[in-house]
Amino acid sequence: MPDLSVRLGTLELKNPVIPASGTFGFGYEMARFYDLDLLGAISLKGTTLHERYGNPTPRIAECREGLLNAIGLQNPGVHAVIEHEIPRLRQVYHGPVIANISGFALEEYVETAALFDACPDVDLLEINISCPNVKHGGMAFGTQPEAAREVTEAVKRACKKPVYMKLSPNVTDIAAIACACKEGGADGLVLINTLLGMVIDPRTGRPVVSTGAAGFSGPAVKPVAVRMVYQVYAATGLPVIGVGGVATADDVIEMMSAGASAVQVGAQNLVDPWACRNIIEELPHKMQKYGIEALSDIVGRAHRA
Amino acid sequence: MPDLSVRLGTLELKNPVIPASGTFGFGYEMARFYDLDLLGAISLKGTTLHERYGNPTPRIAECREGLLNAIGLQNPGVHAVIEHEIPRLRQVYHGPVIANISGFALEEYVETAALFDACPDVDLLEINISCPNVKHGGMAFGTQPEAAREVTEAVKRACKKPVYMKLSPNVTDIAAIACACKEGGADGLVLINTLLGMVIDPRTGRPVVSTGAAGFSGPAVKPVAVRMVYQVYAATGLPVIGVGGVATADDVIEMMSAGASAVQVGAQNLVDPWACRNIIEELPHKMQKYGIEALSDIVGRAHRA
Amino acid sequence: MEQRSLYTILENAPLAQDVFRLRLLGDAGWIKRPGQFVNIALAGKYLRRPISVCDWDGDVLTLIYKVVGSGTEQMSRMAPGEKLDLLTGLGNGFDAAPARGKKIALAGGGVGVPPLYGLARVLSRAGESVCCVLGFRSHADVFYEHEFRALGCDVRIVTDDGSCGAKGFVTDVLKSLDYDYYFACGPQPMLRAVHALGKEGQLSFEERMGCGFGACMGCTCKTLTGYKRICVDGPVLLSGEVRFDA
Amino acid sequence: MEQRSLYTILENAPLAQDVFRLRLLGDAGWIKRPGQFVNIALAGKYLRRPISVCDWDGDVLTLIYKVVGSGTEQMSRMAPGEKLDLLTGLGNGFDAAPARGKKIALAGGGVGVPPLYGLARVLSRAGESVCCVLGFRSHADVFYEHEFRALGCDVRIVTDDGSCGAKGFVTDVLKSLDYDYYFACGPQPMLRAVHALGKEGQLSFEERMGCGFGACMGCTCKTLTGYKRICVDGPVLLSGEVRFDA
Repeated sequence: MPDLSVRLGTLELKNPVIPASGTFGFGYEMARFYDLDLLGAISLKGTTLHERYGNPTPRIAECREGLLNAIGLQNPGVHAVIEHEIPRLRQVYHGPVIANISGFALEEYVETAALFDACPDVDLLEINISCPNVKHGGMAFGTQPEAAREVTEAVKRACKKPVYMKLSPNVTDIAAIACACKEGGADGLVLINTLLGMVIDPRTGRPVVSTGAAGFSGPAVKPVAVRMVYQVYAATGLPVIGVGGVATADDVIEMMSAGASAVQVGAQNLVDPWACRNIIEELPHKMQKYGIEALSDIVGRAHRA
Repeated sequence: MPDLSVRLGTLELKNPVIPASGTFGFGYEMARFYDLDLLGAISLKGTTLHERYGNPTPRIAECREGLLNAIGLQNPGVHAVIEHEIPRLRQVYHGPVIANISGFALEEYVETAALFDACPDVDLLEINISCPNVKHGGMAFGTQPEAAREVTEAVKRACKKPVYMKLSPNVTDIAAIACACKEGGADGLVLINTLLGMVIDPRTGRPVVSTGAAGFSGPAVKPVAVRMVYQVYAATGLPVIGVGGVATADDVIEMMSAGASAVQVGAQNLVDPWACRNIIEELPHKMQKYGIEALSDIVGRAHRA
Repeated sequence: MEQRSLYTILENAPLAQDVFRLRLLGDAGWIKRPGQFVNIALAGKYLRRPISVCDWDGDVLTLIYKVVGSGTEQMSRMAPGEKLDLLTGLGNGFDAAPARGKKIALAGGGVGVPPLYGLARVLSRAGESVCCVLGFRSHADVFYEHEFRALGCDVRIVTDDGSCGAKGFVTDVLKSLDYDYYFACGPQPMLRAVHALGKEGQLSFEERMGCGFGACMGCTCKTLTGYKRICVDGPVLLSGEVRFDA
Repeated sequence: MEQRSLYTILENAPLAQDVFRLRLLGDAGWIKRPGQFVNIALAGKYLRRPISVCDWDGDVLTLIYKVVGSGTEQMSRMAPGEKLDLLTGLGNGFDAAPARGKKIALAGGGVGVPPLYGLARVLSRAGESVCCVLGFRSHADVFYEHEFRALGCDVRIVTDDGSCGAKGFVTDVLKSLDYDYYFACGPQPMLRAVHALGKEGQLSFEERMGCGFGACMGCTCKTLTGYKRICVDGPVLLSGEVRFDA
């Protein structure tokens, strides 16, 4: 039996497949589709200190092999997440939980992260410094190395749990941002968040999504994600959670070969709610076909000649 | 009859459809597929001062709705292009010609551009400061505003013909690069060049293309291209040639709505050699359907409320 | 737990201008209420297309859709015998209970009409008397007038240009009727106008969706009872909770 | 000028392990030489798949392809009656003229064997006597042995494991033959080994292609006579111009 287990630092996952933040709600609504305990971990919907409605609709546009979204961090706020959402998830899911944290100021990041840090049901903190859909909404922190280092440092000081910084691909030099996070003490990195894209309706000549530009994800962006995971793995050596366009077991193997220790599945959950389960079921067959005994062996193998 | 004509500064095109550099050779080989005089203009294969072989093969990888390429600026050098390639093209094509120029140093850009500037068969100079596939191959000029301004200024000083700077999308702030080119005296901008991507073979765990990372284009990248054209149009007001994932007449209308005065078709030529002709034939039908009388009327309409 | 469902096309035929009726063979046992919807996967399209259920009977589902873009255009070219991958069990649907014994009006506009048909059937079978006001752009767009009549409904057709039935808006006819509970489905301006008439009722909304099952928050709207995802908390909202100002 | 060509599948059947023969109805008039190729569009795949022509007769094209990835796997599931969109007229093909009257050897490996069949037919009909060395991995991979024999060729099979014919490499058998002109098609190491034997001949190369018609320079290789695009200046190169060091 092929070994699917992987490690994120000291955290062991039974397999590398994690539904990405924002594509799986707070998890419990997905229990109607399959047994969530199959998953390697779950990354929760992005959470801020206070409740947010997010952006006006339309928030969604379709494009070739992907979609744009401009949800704008709709969430009930960290207190409600800890009091209501996580307990509801725990009724149907018993594996590792990743809290995804956004903020509009350094102090907000720290306060929200500290609350999750104190929540025994949370295993890992994913700090989103890359949300493209809200003004001053994190992406500024993710496009300047110095700002990225500062957020990382401040959150690390306030938290005991592993801190993973989620990076924006909308930058000239992803390795520089990643290295800055490493300097700030990050335990790992998650990449990529969405590319900034736009879809215009040729009929009306107007952007489809209310915000104009919006976050672009789906299989279309995978080559950019794989390239950045490859660069960041080489530049930092930190554990990387690879995300961006993963839809099949082959995609998981590709992303891990580039340097990812685990993989998040995002957009694909929206069009195929069984995507993660199917990938987990397909992985052993692909491993056998390619002669891979343990998935953890292939992390970063694209760097080895 | 709908009016398809557009303007790039003082240069008038009978329609906005231009095969993009690197996807149409030097044009004449495509005459086996259709009458090239249908085209709005032709952008030649990227040319350097000296002959170049380019990168080792494999230079090509497939991905969802697109491909990676790492040709590496294979070309016979500017002298051979002017003496042999352009005369051969002129036997089968009589419309506007765009010379696409790459370099490894400022002086090379200037010397190559000046030679094309003196060639009566060339109408517009497209300065590629964004090739991702060669070391020190232009992309450095396209990711630093100051460097972009310097190249633009130097080429402008040496040339009388319109100078359009071709920009890389692999930057944090495309508007800043575009504004720097404008300050340098650019007559217009061409965007986007390819995104930097990577495809890894899950079987071998190794990158498919010899260079590892390579230039990613095709319909998959269109949302990024449209977003950047939108931003650059707003930031500079310069004429923009929109390129990135255009495959249909609707895509042309979308790109022009974002702010493009003309549009280049790239990857699609490779999988459908009749792509440009088909788009030109489809445009009047779409214009009629959407109530567009003159294509030039819709340039930048996404910015108008 | 829910499984991916494949349906076989029995019929896919034009019903009116750009409007098609799709009859599908497959599981219809998941339907709890009229007004629920399915989300259809199409080859080469990344997102699924949400289409409301018009009617169901045994293992046959009837959907009515309008060709509005390349996805529905592609769907309209599919032939009987071909398979469709549907996500099912989506949406809350209309709750017939609060209307029981009341004077019921159904107000539908364009492709908002189909889910009202399944509702009308449920209400008729329960012995309720139903008046339907169905609005279309023009005569060529009208469909299901006779089908509603066959259920015993009092049917009023309204068209923008008066080429069939009354000329004007759905609300022009609706406000002349004597009703005390309504169900409405149609474009946002129609729903707003119906809501503005002030009676009690239920309104079914449309919104661009990412998933259709509550995961992405792509279709959230503000209501007086909090944020609601049109896909799982809706598409049907109560008149008392709807906000058109938000 | 060249137009897009649709072909109808007449047959798409397994021939050996993971190897299929595809017979297509449509224009074959464009073929000037054996060893030319077509570029096949597949639904959902961005790039076309280049496949060499095995044989042609009237308006029937025969292609033989191996399932090596999801594209060819998808192709293998297509049924007779379905249509394929082909770019045709691609590649230079083998030039039979310089071999006239010589002792000719054909050296093929795996899916490099099919284009040699069309060549063998042309040579046989011209009255040339042809010896073929066909290499495969194992017995289950062997195909077209009898078809080559039926053309009157002297056929030698070689397999890596000796499960059919001789054990070893194509060149192990080739070097024992008396020939003074060769045509070779197969994987790069085989071509290199055949070339190293030093006789005069023609070699057909494979490379990942962007377009197949010379526009993208994706498949360029260095030769003693300059840079050559495998798709239009090849796939067949002369032994005198080939460089394996570049």
